[in-house]
Amino acid sequence: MKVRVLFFASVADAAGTRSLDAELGNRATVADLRRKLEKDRPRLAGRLGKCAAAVNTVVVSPARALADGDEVAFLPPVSGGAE
Amino acid sequence: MKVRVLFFASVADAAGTRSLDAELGNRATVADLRRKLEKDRPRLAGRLGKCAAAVNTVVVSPARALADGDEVAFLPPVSGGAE
Amino acid sequence: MTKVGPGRISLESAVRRVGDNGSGGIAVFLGVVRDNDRGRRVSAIEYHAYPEMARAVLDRIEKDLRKRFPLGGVVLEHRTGRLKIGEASVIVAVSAPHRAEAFEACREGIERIKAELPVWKKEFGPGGVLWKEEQDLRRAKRRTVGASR
Amino acid sequence: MTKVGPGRISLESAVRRVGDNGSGGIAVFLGVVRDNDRGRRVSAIEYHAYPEMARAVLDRIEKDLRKRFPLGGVVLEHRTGRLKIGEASVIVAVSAPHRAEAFEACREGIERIKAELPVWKKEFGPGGVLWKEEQDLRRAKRRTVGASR
Repeated sequence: MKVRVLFFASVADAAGTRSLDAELGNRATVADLRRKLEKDRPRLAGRLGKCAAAVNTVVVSPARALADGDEVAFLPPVSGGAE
Repeated sequence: MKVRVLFFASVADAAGTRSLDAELGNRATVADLRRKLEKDRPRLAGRLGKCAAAVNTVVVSPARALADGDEVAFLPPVSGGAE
Repeated sequence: MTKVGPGRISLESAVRRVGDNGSGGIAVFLGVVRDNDRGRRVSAIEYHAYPEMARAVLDRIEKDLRKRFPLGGVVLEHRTGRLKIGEASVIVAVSAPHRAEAFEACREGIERIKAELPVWKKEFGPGGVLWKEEQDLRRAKRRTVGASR
Repeated sequence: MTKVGPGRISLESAVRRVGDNGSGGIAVFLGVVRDNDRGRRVSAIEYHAYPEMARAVLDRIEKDLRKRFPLGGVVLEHRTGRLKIGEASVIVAVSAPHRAEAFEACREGIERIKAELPVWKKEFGPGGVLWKEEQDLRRAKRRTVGASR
């Protein structure tokens, strides 16, 4: 299956892109996707573990199983507002 | 001595005026002024006792001695703001 | 900055005046005339002040707030005269480095205004014209009578 | 009403939209860009959002606030893009019959936005350009090193 991956802020800088498509085996989880991404892009190592993950805009646990076409976002700690 | 007296809101309606001058004996207190006003204007009876008193814009106790030229305001419970 | 008088309250101007380059949070409370007071219909409200004292009280509140909180700007204003439904009668606007201080100072400002400012309101409605403090007395009496039965 | 995007935040418009004839209190919190962040000088800030999720999060917060408080109107907006010192990045405006509810709902709204909204800021200053979450990590590391000595 194929999922769409989104990166933000410092993690997008480290990834060198704000989005990419990833090919995964059936029954792959968010944790599997994270491992694959950190292997493919060494500069992401240690960074994705500090991110929350959202599937189709909803925050999920690392054990969450993915489905073909899912949008998976890795979210660094947020800093909205102004102070 | 002579003091200036100010009334507000429902108390001004009951007094029939928003201000008047009152003649008092030496060493008269706020409580003395209150009694004199309630005697002179029966519609004020029972009302001034529910008011705070301010002398020259500062809230004082009924025992406060007055001086010639003081401005004495009788303040009904306040209702500033909008809700 | 404090003000008591018949001029309209301008939110935009108040927020511009409290703005400050070191402040990250601006908290504002705006009191507006509602169409009812605990069920009684209201069509307009007249605010009467003891202006000299009201100015002194607002200045004192500003001074105390600045002592208690690290504020950038403070605006405290109360309007007087006849107001229609939806019009603002009072504004408290403060700026502070962080939001917790801004909220606390704003809340304390409006609470003190409600408790201390020598301003009285006359409510106009289909039921007639009534000073607010008189209504409150009547309500208190009704409660007392009810409780003693 | 919620919004995430590059358009300027209008206080006047937000307050007009939350106004409601039955509401006596309007509480507003405005987050503005400060000239410093814990001592570090700042000249501008860029806000980056995950827009689809940010909209869903703001809608959820509005829904929850309306469930918990008797609100008239609610406006939640976060601006994105590059902002100068003094410009507003976020606004929470609510109206309610009484001030206690207005204050509580406004405070809860901004706290949830700060904790949940997928928005990140990049600070520009004489010391360079830094993502906020990276600074926070460095600071945390420095603290840990200091503590272990």
